[in-house]
Amino acid sequence: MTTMTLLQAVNSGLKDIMQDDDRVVVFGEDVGINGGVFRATEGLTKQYGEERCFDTPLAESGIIGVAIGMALYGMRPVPEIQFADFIFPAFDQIVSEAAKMRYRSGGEFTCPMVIRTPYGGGIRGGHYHSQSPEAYFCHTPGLKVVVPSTPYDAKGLLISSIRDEDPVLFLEPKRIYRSTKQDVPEGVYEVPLGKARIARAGKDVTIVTFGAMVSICEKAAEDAAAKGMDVEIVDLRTLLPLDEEAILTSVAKTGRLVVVQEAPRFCSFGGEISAIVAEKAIEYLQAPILRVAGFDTPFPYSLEHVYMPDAKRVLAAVERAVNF
Amino acid sequence: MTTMTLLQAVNSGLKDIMQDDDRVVVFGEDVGINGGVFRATEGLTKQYGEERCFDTPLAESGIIGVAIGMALYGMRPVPEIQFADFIFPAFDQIVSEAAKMRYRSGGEFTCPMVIRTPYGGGIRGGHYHSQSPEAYFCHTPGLKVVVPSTPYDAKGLLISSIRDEDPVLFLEPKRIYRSTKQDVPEGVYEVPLGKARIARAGKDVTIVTFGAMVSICEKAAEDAAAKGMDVEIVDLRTLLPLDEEAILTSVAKTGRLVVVQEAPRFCSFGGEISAIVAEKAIEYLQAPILRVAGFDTPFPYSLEHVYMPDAKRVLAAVERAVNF
Amino acid sequence: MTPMAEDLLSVLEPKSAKGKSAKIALPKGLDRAKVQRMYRLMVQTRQLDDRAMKLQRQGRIGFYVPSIGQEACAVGSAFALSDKDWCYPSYREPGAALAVGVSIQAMIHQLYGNAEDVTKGRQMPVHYAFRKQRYVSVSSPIGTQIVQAVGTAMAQRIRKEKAISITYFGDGATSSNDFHTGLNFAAVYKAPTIFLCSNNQWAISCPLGQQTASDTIAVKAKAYGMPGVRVDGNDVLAVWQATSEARARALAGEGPTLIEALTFRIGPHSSSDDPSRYRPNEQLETWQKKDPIERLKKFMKSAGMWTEAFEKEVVESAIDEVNAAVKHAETVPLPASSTLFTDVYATMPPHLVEQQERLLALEKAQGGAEIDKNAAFPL
Amino acid sequence: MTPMAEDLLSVLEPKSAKGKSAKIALPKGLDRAKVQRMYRLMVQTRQLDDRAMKLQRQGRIGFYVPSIGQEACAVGSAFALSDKDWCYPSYREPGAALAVGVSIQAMIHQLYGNAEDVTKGRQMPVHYAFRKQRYVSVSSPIGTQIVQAVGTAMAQRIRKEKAISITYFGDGATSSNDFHTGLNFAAVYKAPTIFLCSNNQWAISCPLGQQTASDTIAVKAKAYGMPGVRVDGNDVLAVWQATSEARARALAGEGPTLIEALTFRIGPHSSSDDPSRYRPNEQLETWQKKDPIERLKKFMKSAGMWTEAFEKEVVESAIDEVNAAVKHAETVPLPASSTLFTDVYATMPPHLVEQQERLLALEKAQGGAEIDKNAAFPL
Ligand SMILES: Cc1ncc(C[n+]2csc(CCOP(=O)(O)OP(=O)(O)O)c2C)c(N)n1
Ligand SMILES: Cc1ncc(C[n+]2csc(CCOP(=O)(O)OP(=O)(O)O)c2C)c(N)n1
Ligand SMILES: [Mg+2]
Ligand SMILES: [Mg+2]
Repeated sequence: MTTMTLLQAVNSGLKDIMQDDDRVVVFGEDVGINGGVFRATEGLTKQYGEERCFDTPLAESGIIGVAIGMALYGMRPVPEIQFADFIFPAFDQIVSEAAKMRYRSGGEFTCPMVIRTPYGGGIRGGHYHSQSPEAYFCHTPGLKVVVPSTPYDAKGLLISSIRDEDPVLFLEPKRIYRSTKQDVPEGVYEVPLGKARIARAGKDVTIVTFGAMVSICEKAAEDAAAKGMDVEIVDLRTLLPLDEEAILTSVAKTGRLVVVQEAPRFCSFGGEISAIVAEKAIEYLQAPILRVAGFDTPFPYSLEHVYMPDAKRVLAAVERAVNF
Repeated sequence: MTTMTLLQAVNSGLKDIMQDDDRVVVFGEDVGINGGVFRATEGLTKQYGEERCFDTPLAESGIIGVAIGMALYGMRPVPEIQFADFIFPAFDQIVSEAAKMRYRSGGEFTCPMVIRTPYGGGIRGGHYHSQSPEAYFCHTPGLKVVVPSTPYDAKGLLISSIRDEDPVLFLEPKRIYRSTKQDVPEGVYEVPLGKARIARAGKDVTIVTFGAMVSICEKAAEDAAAKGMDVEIVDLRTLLPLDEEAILTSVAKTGRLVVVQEAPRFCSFGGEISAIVAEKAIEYLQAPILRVAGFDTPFPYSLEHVYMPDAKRVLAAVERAVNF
Repeated sequence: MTPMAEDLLSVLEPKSAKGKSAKIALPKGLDRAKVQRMYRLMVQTRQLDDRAMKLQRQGRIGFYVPSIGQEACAVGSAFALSDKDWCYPSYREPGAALAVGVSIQAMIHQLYGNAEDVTKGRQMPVHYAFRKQRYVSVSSPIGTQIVQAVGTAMAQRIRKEKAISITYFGDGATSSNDFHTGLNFAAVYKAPTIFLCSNNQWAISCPLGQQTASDTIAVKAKAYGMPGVRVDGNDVLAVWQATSEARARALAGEGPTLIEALTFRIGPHSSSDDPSRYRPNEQLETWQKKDPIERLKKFMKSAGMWTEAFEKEVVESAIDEVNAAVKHAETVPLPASSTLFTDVYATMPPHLVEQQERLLALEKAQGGAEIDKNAAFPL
Repeated sequence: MTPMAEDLLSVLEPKSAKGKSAKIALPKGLDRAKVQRMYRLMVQTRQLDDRAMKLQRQGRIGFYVPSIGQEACAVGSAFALSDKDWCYPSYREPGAALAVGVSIQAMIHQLYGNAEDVTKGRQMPVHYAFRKQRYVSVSSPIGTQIVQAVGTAMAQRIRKEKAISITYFGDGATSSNDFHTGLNFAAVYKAPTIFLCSNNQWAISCPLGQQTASDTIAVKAKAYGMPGVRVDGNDVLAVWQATSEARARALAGEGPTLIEALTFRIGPHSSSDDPSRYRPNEQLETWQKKDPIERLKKFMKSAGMWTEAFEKEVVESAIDEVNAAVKHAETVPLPASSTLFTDVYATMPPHLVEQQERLLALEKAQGGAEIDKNAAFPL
């Protein structure tokens, strides 16, 4: 066990899986000598050589297209997109190609790869260094979408993702890259995909969330507790495929649901959570399903702190649900 | 008044608005001499010359990028994407640029343009000539998303979209391009954006839908009527910004909601409808909110007829809602 | 339109130093049997195309993309591959599939999208995928395969395999993002990739001059610091030679090559297209005279590699094989509804299990969905 | 790294036919006043950059991208524009903004993202947008502006306006999809566009050789059938000349030009970057000797266009203007919370009205959100 930040856990996961599996190759912009702009790939080129960790030209569609070709061949590419906001030039390769390869070829060709990318706000990165684009990918059958919220999960989920037989988008909440530390095992270990985690047990309201919002919700839950409301927090960890059971079990218990995400609200991932519960657990509901989300605007710069859901806004929703 | 198909109405709308507004320019792959692979732009080059309707190289990101530059300058570009499935190479230009231009520049630059593209299944087009990608765009603040379901609306909504000051994605349900005719006025007229239409009034269940699914739902509603269930159909016409009021009013009346769409279900546009109702009208609901949608798989070829929601599946949902 | 440039590699119409026509010299590495084999592959391709277009017109299959007139590009190049090489085709290279060993039956099952189609009826006709032959799943979106081929080549190099990847695309595809990215990545990493552009001078209704302002496609290689070669695409021997040379360079660690095979699309873009709307007839007639099968036949005759009996056997066996395959394919049912849900992931996740169960229950209760008889591509 | 090629257009270091250095000849169209004006613009740019980097280090602004060493590329080219031309910059052309008439105060408000910033604090520092000067909103995603500039140029042609568009980007951006598409569209339509690539030889930590295998950027023009020109990017007069010539060609209907301005990024990529991690020091030192301001100064001295008094006035007035602008900007508050919701659309739709109302009500009830003091770019 070593105490690590989430960022160090990612780096450790990459190091250990590259040792474990020589099919794993890491590449992207500035991931080599520079170790990535956040240093998530620090030391990999040195340890494993330039064939296994290397820089690419500035073209996300190239990075992902090349990863697909490698995956089809039998490697386990782990491309990095420098910021999730820059994934869109590769959107076609991801949604039209990687996601559909297994299906369209009847299983003849498969595309196991993990696209790592830092996402989310809270770092004063403005418009194009802050977005949470999970909804685009969650609406794409054939992809898996994974978001850790703790160092331990980050490493374990990353290793599980790399070992998975399908393409995974691995969204790293950059706001909490260095904010907390946790004991993380040395060597490879797995945290299974498709399984949520109860980050906090409670009986009055369920909060479903993920990524950097987990700690915001934990803060809100404490404030709620001070006001006598007992909040349960479901940290999804995998958004697709979703652990519906965990959500439905919790809602059946609490009868109230607040969904919290950073991304804009309209047509978002959080809406799917509401929709599932409104279809499958409506009879348990004692209050409207509330969402706390980014506003339906592009991500701002100066007013980031106003834009992003904070503990206050989460608490306000919890109160609304409880007092309905 | 002339009796027209939806396709002819689109063509007529383009012809009339080009006459009315010399800032309107149409371009895309095969839209010139060939008149578009569906013939939606037939005759435009002949009537307005090659500067106002012309073919482009095979690059959707180029088509949209160029349209943005024209719009910024003061033209009203109406680019065509040959099939909605091929819009993804242009995804970055649409979501990172067109959608955010007004906001990020504080209103200094604006991007009025209409991206026309045929979408949806039912033409035996398989994987890449059948998709319904509205969710990706509805999750993108700054865009408007419009889907007609009748010839009259197609022309009127298209003209309103072209006159709108913001970028609009205009999704044309190609399955019904030629399936029915309707009286359509000559000359320019508008059908306002952001306003739904009650395609059928009823009191037992609300169906919220749009595009080619409207006629499927009408068929299901007839079958339901035969079984004594009175279905109301809300044809959204504009998906973003959404006419929430129309939905909530209908649900307040019927107490039951079925959402119908062709796109895969997970994290889709239909989920947003559920979420809004589960937040704002849960007290009216007498049944779970049900969704009839494409399955969460890529779009198939041989089994298209099994994949796509048909009247049977819609009816089954209506019955489930009523009998809950 | 595009003139035949001076520097066009040709075997069947060689020019002497003085520009006069010279004696045909079979490229090193080819022999009688191989030439005959290429001839057969081209004939098979033509027969398959002919028949498939008819099946489409008869409503027996839903869609087709013929490659008539372009057989030499696909066959000549794929015939130069070894059985470790990977092939990333577009939709217009059935000849390449045949050349790398795919059976006509397998292809025809795919056209029917039936239960014996290895791709399980998941894609429109001609979107083949054959893992055994490393013939990668054809995609509709233009250009996407180009950069993927580079990834495979990079992996081959990392794995120190003596193999290359080849990717096929049209002149229209040179405008795509992935053309740029693919060539750039390949050159930077000296990936063992061959980029084979079948420049048939049209992208549906758009002529080459509306696609690019460059004089040739081959010159685009300069932007990436890689060699660009221009070859007579209706000359199967020249295509074989150019590909073989590029392959040797790639294996020697000298990196990728862009090959422009100048050819012409004799037929429509696809079964949905009507070229008379946009294409001048004279251009078609000029190119019909350069039919790649006829040209090779003429050479083979002169070289004593062709007899009437050989011709008869080649053509008839091709027709027979196609006929038998069609006959069999039509006896095979569509895939079962349950297959809709497999292969989305390696393991079916709970939400798909649920959707599958619900569909099968509905089918059991009310009967299956009906095929929409009005649906035809495109509407 | 990239050697200075023989065919590099230079004014300040002209070579005679024999390769010996020759007398400097002021390009036609330039005079003393104009040269002095360009000098002033470069000095202003440098002063702005210097101060802004310090403000960032002091935590007074959140981020900055310096253009130190590259002032000649932006200033020389933008100085060649007329007041109908459109400019599509990247983040590294503050000098172009100044050259087309943007005020230092307006730029500094943007760095603070305050209530007087015309872009309302919506983007990170250096992402300027000035409608009046047709200086189009800078985007972070690399390359997107390239193809947009072509659209504007196409519109200018349709409107028969005697004007062009120019777009700026780096060597890294030549790998982007939009570089390819932009140049291809421009060439096909003969759009009056100038593509100005400031080849500073690095894309963050990636040297040019990892970006492309071509010898130069200029050669990439060949792929599109357009002229490619290579110019000494630290020679403001040469950049001015190359741009003016390209502009004249564009206005004459001869289409676009790719200009590669060979230069060097003296500073870090941005305030978040530490070039000592990856960049050899010798390269930096070589290029520091070619400082574009010093080089122009040397020429101006020899040509009698420079005096100590002139220098003093230029530098001091630049510093004063920057100081005054900073001082004022720091008195201006952040934009109001309500502005979060404007400019998403021309008219605020109901769901945004609702979100705005709810936020303002919450703020009223509980006070506004707090700024996260730990947030810094990048984390
Ligand atoms: C990204 C994308 N855009 C548009 C299309 C529609 N489309 C199919 S084939 C084609 C033309 C392709 O031309 P070319 O690359 O020259 O190949 P050819 O058909 O001539 O063999 C077009 C525009 C597509 N399949 N993919
Ligand atoms: C699409 C995209 N990918 C990645 C980035 C991150 N990024 C910002 S600047 C940069 C390097 C740009 O290099 P170059 O084009 O040479 O311009 P320079 O910074 O040298 O002026 C990168 C990779 C981005 N902004 N956009
Ligand atoms: Mg072609
Ligand atoms: Mg650079």
